[in-house]
Amino acid sequence: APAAETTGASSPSPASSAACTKDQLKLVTAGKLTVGTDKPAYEPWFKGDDPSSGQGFESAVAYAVAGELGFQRDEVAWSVVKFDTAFAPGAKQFDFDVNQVSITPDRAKAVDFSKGYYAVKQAVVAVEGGKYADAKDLASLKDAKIGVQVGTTALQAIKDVIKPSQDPNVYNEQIDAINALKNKQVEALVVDLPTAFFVTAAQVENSKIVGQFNATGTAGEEFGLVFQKGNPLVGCVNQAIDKLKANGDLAKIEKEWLGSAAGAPELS
Amino acid sequence: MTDPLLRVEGVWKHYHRHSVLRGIDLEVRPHEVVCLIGASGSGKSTLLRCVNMLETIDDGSIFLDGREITDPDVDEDEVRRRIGIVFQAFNLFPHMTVLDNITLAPRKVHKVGRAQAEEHARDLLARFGLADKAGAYPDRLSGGQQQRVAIIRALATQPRLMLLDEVTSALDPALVKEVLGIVRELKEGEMTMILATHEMSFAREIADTVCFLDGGVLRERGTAEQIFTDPRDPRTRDFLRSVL
Amino acid sequence: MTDPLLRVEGVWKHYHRHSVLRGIDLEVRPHEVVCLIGASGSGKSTLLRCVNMLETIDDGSIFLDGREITDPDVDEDEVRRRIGIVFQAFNLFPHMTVLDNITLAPRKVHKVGRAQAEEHARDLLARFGLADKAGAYPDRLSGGQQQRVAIIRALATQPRLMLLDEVTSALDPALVKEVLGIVRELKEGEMTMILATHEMSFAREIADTVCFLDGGVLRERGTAEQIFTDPRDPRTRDFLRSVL
Amino acid sequence: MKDLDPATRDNERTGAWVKSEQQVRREATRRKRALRSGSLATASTVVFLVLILWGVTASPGWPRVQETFFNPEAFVRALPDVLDGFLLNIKIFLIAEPLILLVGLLVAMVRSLKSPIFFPLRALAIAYVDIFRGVPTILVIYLVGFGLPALELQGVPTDLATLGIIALTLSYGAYVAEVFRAGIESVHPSQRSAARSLGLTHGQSMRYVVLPQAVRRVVPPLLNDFVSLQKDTALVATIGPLEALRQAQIHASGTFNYTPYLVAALLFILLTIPMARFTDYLAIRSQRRRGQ
Amino acid sequence: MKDLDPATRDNERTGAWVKSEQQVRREATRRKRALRSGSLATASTVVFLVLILWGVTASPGWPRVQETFFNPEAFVRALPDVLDGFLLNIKIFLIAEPLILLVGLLVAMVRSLKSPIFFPLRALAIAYVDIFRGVPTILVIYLVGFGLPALELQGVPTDLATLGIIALTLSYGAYVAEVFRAGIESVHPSQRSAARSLGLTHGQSMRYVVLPQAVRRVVPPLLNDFVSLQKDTALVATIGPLEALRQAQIHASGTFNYTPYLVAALLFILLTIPMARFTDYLAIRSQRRRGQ
Ligand SMILES: Nc1ncnc2c1ncn2[C@@H]1O[C@H](COP(=O)(O)OP(=O)(O)OP(=O)(O)O)[C@@H](O)[C@H]1O
Ligand SMILES: Nc1ncnc2c1ncn2[C@@H]1O[C@H](COP(=O)(O)OP(=O)(O)OP(=O)(O)O)[C@@H](O)[C@H]1O
Ligand SMILES: [Mg+2]
Ligand SMILES: [Mg+2]
Repeated sequence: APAAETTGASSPSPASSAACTKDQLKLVTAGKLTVGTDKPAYEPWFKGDDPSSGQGFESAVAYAVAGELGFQRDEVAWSVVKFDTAFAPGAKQFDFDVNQVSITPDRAKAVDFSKGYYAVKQAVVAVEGGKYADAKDLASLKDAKIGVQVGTTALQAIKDVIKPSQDPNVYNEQIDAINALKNKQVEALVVDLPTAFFVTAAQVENSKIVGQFNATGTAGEEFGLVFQKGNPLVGCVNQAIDKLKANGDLAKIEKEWLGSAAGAPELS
Repeated sequence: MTDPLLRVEGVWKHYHRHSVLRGIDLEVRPHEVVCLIGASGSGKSTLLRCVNMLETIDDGSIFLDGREITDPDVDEDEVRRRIGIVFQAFNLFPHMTVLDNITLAPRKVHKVGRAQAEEHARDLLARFGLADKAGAYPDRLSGGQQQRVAIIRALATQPRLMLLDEVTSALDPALVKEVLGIVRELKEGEMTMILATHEMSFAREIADTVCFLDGGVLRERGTAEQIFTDPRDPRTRDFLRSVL
Repeated sequence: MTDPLLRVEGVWKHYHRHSVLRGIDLEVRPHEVVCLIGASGSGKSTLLRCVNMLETIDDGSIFLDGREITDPDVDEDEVRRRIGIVFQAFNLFPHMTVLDNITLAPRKVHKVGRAQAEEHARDLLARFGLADKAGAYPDRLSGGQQQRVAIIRALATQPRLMLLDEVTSALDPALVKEVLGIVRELKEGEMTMILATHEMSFAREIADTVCFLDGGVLRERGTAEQIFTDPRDPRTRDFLRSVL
Repeated sequence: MKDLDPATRDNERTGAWVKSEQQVRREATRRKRALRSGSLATASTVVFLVLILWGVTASPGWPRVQETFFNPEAFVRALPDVLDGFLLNIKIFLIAEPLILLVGLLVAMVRSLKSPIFFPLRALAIAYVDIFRGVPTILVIYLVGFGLPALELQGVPTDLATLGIIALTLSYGAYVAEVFRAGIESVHPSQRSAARSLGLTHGQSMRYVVLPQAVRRVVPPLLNDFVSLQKDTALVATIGPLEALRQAQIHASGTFNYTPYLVAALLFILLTIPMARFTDYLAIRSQRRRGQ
Repeated sequence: MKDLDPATRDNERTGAWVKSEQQVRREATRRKRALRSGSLATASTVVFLVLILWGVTASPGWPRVQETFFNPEAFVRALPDVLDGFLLNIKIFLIAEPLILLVGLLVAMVRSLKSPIFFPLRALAIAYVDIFRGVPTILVIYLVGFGLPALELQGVPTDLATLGIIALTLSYGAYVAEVFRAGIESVHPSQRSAARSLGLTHGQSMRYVVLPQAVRRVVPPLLNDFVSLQKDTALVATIGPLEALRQAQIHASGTFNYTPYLVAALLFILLTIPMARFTDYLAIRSQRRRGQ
C-alpha cells in the first residue's frame, strides 16, 4: 500500500545536491516553484493577505527555501489552497503547501512533510478580567468553555492536556473563534503562540495571553511543508531547510517576524 | 297571506363587466317550495349563493324573517346558520366520516353536545335510509348517497330555509330518484325551500311556485300548473319547448 | 349475413375476487349499432375497456376483423388504432387546444402530415358545428362541446369501430341533445358503434341491437323494438320497469 | 354465433369460472416472455454496474482513493465520535421540527388572509418568507449564531444548539410556510363555501375543513423538507457545537483522511431512508385512494 | 309585493343598471369600516416593527453588532469581490440546472415504469434517489470534488467548478426526480387511458400527454428547488473555487468583520426574490384557471 512507502518528515532522501538544481526538479509548472497557502493568509505568518510580498514568517521561509533551490523571486508562484484540499488525493496544484500545518504521524500517511521549519507551542488567550485571565496552570482551565479552530492541533492539545469538562467549541475560521471570544460565547481560546500574540495585540481589545502550554504538553510539535505523497522534491527541500537552519537564516527570519513570541509564561 | 320568510328586492350581481343578476325580485312564504328554472348560465346558482351570502350583492336588498341581511352590520355567520344550502356538486368534507360531516356545524356552530348532535344525526340518517353509512367516508358512497348526506348535513342545523342547487344534476338517472325522494319528504315536513333544477317533471310535481330566470332576469313567476301549461312570456314558452 | 366486425367469445374479467364480466358473448356486424344497457355496475364500461384492450381479459377471446386481438403476440397499439373510444368523463387533454387534441393521434400514430391532419380536423369540426372552437382549450368549452370534441377526436383516426361509453351521462339535459345529435350523424355515416347508455329512449331510437347486461352476464339480446316492447328475461323486464 | 336461449345461457354463465385451456396457454406464454425480458433487464443492469465498478477500481488512482475515502481503520476510529455528534444532530432536528411546523403554519395562515385589512400583516409574512428563503441557511446561522449573542440582551440564549435551532427555524419556517400555503390553496374553494354555508366562521372553516385537508396533501413535500432539515442540522457546526459533520471534519483534518466523512454520510442516509420510504408509502396510498 | 306585468318588468330590468342610493350608502359604510380596521392593522404592525427595531438598537451590544455586521465601509470594500464571485455562482447554477432537470426527468421516468421487467432499472433509480437525497449536499461535493480527480481517470474533469456542477447535479437530480415523479403520478390515469386508446404507445403517451401536464404541475416545487440550488451553489466553495460566499468569507476573515456576509446575503436575496414572485404568479394563475 502506498501509505507504507514513506514515513513523513523523517524519510531519508537519497537525492544528491546535483539532482536539486532547479531544471532537474519535477514541478507542477516547469521552471516555476508553485507554493500553496490558504486565503486569507493571516498575520503574523503573512502580511496583508499577500503571500508574494515576502513579508511575514511563512512567506519569508518559502522564499528562503526557493532561494536555496535556485529560484529567483519572480520564479515563485502562489496558489490558493484551502486547508482541507491540501491533503486531497490526486494531482496537486502546488509543489508544496505552507499553511501552519503541524506534522503528525497520522497525517504523514496521507501526505509527505518536509522537516519542521518552526517548533510551535499552543497558547491560551482570554479576556482581561475574565474568569480565566489569571489562570496559573492548565488544570484550572478544566471548566472553561474553550474555543478553537478546526484543523489545528490545538484541539488535540486541549483534549490531551486540559481534558476539559465540556466540549470545546470548534470553528471553521479563526475569525469565528475570535468573535466567539468577543461575544463571551467562549471564555478562552487556544491557538498557536504567534497567533496568540497577534490576536491580543491587534484583534481583541482587552485580551491577554494567559500562558503557553509547557514543553510536555505539546512536545516537539513542528510545522512542516506539505507535499504530494511520494513527491521527490521533499528531499531537496529538506536539504534546503537543513542549510537554512545551519547557517542561521531560519532563526533570523523567525526572530524578525515572530520575535515577540518568546516570553509568555508556561502553564503546567 | 303570511309574512314572507325571504324577500329579495331588486338584487343585482355583476362579475367583472357582466351582469349575472339584473334586478331580481322574489318572495318566499313559510312552507312554500319555489323552483327556479332556466337555461344554463341564467343565474340560478348565483341567486342562491347571494341569498346565502356567499356572494356580496351589488345592489338591492334581501330580507330574511323581516330583517335585512344585506345590511353591512349584519353578522353573516348568524344568517347562514338559519339557511341550509346544498350544492350542485356535493361538497362533502372528504376527510370526515358521514357522521362528522353532519355533526360538525351543530357542534361547532350551534354548540350542541357531541352525544346529542350524533343522536340527531343518526336519527336523520335512519329516516333517510342511510343508517349504516354513519361511519363511512364520503368517497365510499355512491353519488346518490353522497348527495343525500349533503342534504342531511344541511338539515342537521335545523335551518329555516333550504336552498337546493340542482341536487341531481351530477347523478346517474338511476340515482336521481333516491335524491328526489328525500326532497319530497322535506316538502312533507313543511320545509321552506328554493330549488334550482333542470328536472322539469319534478319541478312540476313539487313546486308551489315556479320562477323562470333568463339572462339574470326573472321573466315569469306563477304556480307550477300555470307555468307549465300556460306560460305567458314568450321566452318561457321557448325554453319549455326546448327542454320538454 | 356479413362477417362480424367484432366477435367477443366467453370473456371473463375479474377484479380481485369479484367477477365483473362473466362469460360475455357478443357479435357486431359492420354498420351495426349495438346499445349496452344495464344497471350501474353491471359491467358495461368494463366490457368496452376490454374490447379496446385497456384491460387484460382473464378468459375468452375477442376477434376484430376476424383476427384474434387477445393473443399475447398481437400489437395492442395497432389494434387500438382501429378502434375509437369515448369515455364517460370526457378526458380531453387539458394542455392542448381542440385542434391539437384532435390531430395528435393522426399525426403521431398514423403519421399524417400536420397540414393534412389539421385540414381533416377542421372539416370534422365544421361538420359538427364547432368550427370556431379549433383554437380553444378544453376548459373554455361547455360540457356538451367537450364531449363532442372527444367524439371528433376518436373519429379523426378513422376507426373501424367506435365505442361510446355513456357519452351524455355527465351532461346537463340541455346539452345532451347536441351530443346525441352527433351520434345520430355517425349512424347515418354508417359507423359501426357500441354504445353503453342510460338514455333508454335514445337507445330505442338509434340501436339496431340492444344488449342487456346484468351483474356481468349478458342476459338478453335483441332488436331495440323487441327488447323495449317485449323483453323475455324477467330481469330485463324489472330493469326496464325501474328506469322507464 | 347463434343466440342461446336465455335460460340456458344463464345457467352456463353464472356458474363458477373454470379457466379455459386457451387461457392457460396464454398465461404461460406471457409468463415465459416476462421471464425472458426480466432476466435480460437484470443481466444488463448487473453488467452495467459491474462495468462501472470495474472502471473505478481499475483506475490508476483507485488505491489512493480507497485509502483516503474507504479506510476501514479510520472508519472504526471515527465512528464513536461521529455517532456522538450525530446525537446532537438528531436532538436539534427533533426540537427544530415542531417549531418550524408552527412558524410555517402561522405564516401560511397569515398569508392566506384575503381581506385588505390584513394587508400589513400579510406584507410582513411575505417579507419574512422572501428574506429567509433567499438567504442561504448557513448565513442565517452566522447572523443568529454570532449576531444575537453579540447584542448582549437579557434573556437571549447563548447555548449554541439553541441558537442553531433558532436559525434553522427561521430559515425553514419560510420554506414550510410556502408548502402549507400551497396546501391551503389546493383545497378547492367550494370546500370553504360549504363550510361557510353551514355557518362556520372563517377561523372554524380553516381549522375543521381547510387545514386538515391541506395538511394531508402537503405531507410528502413536508417530509421532503424534513429530509433537508435533517441534513442541514450539519450547518449548525459553523457556530461551534460538535455535531456529526464537525466531528468528521476534526477526524479528517487530524488524520488527513476523508473516511470519517463517509461515516457521517452513512449515518445521514440511515436516518433519511426510512423517511423517504414513508413518503413513498404515503404517495402510493393517496394514489390508491384516488382509485387508480 | 305584487307581481308586475312581465312586459313592464322586462323593460324595467334589462335597462342599464343605475346604482341605488341605498347601495351607495352601503358601499360608503363598507369603505369607512375597511379603512378603519385597515389603519388599525397597519398601525399595530408598524408599532410592532418599531418596537423590535428599538429593542435591537437599544441593546448594549448594538454598537458592536452594527460595527461587525452592518459596516458600510466593509460593505463597499467587499462588494466587488463578492459580486465577482457571485458570477461564478450564477454560472454554476445556469449550467447545473438543465443537467439536473435532465437527470431528474430520466430517473423519474425510469421509476414510473410499472412493468416487472424494468425492476432492476427501477431498483437502480431508487437506490440513486435514496443515497443522494440522504447524503448532505456538502458531503457529495467533498466526495466528488476530491474523490473523482483522485481516480486519475482519463477524461475526468479536474476543473473545480465542473466538479461542483457534477456534485450538485447528482445531489439535486435525486430531489428533482422525486418532484417529477409526484407530477407524473398526479396526472389522472384516465389521461393515460385516453392517450393509449387513441393508439399512442407508452412512450408517446408519456411524451405528448402525461409529461406536459406533469411538468406544468410541478413548476412551483421545481422553482422551490431552483431557489435552494441557487443557494447551494455556495457549498461548492468547499472544494476551492472563489464564489460569493467564499469571497465573503475571505473578506470577513481578512477584516474580522462579518459585513461581507451581508453583501452575499443581499445578492442571493436579489436573485431569489424574482423567482419567488414568479412561483407565486404561477400558483395564482393556476388557481384562477381552476376558477375560484
Ligand atoms: N365566479 C364567477 N366569475 C365570473 N363569472 C361567473 C362566476 N360565477 C358565475 N359566473 C357567470 O354567471 C352566469 C350565471 O351563472 P350561474 O352558475 O348562476 O348559472 P346557472 O343558472 O346556475 O347555470 P347552470 O344551470 O349551468 O348551473 C354564467 O354566465 C357564469 O359564467
Ligand atoms: N379498476 C377497478 N378495480 C376494481 N373494481 C372495479 C374497477 N373498475 C370497475 N370495477 C367494478 O366493476 C364493476 C363494473 O363496473 P363498470 O364500470 O363496468 O360498470 P358500468 O356498467 O359501466 O356502471 P355505470 O353505469 O355506473 O358506468 C363495478 O362493480 C365496479 O365497482
Ligand atoms: Mg347552477
Ligand atoms: Mg360505466
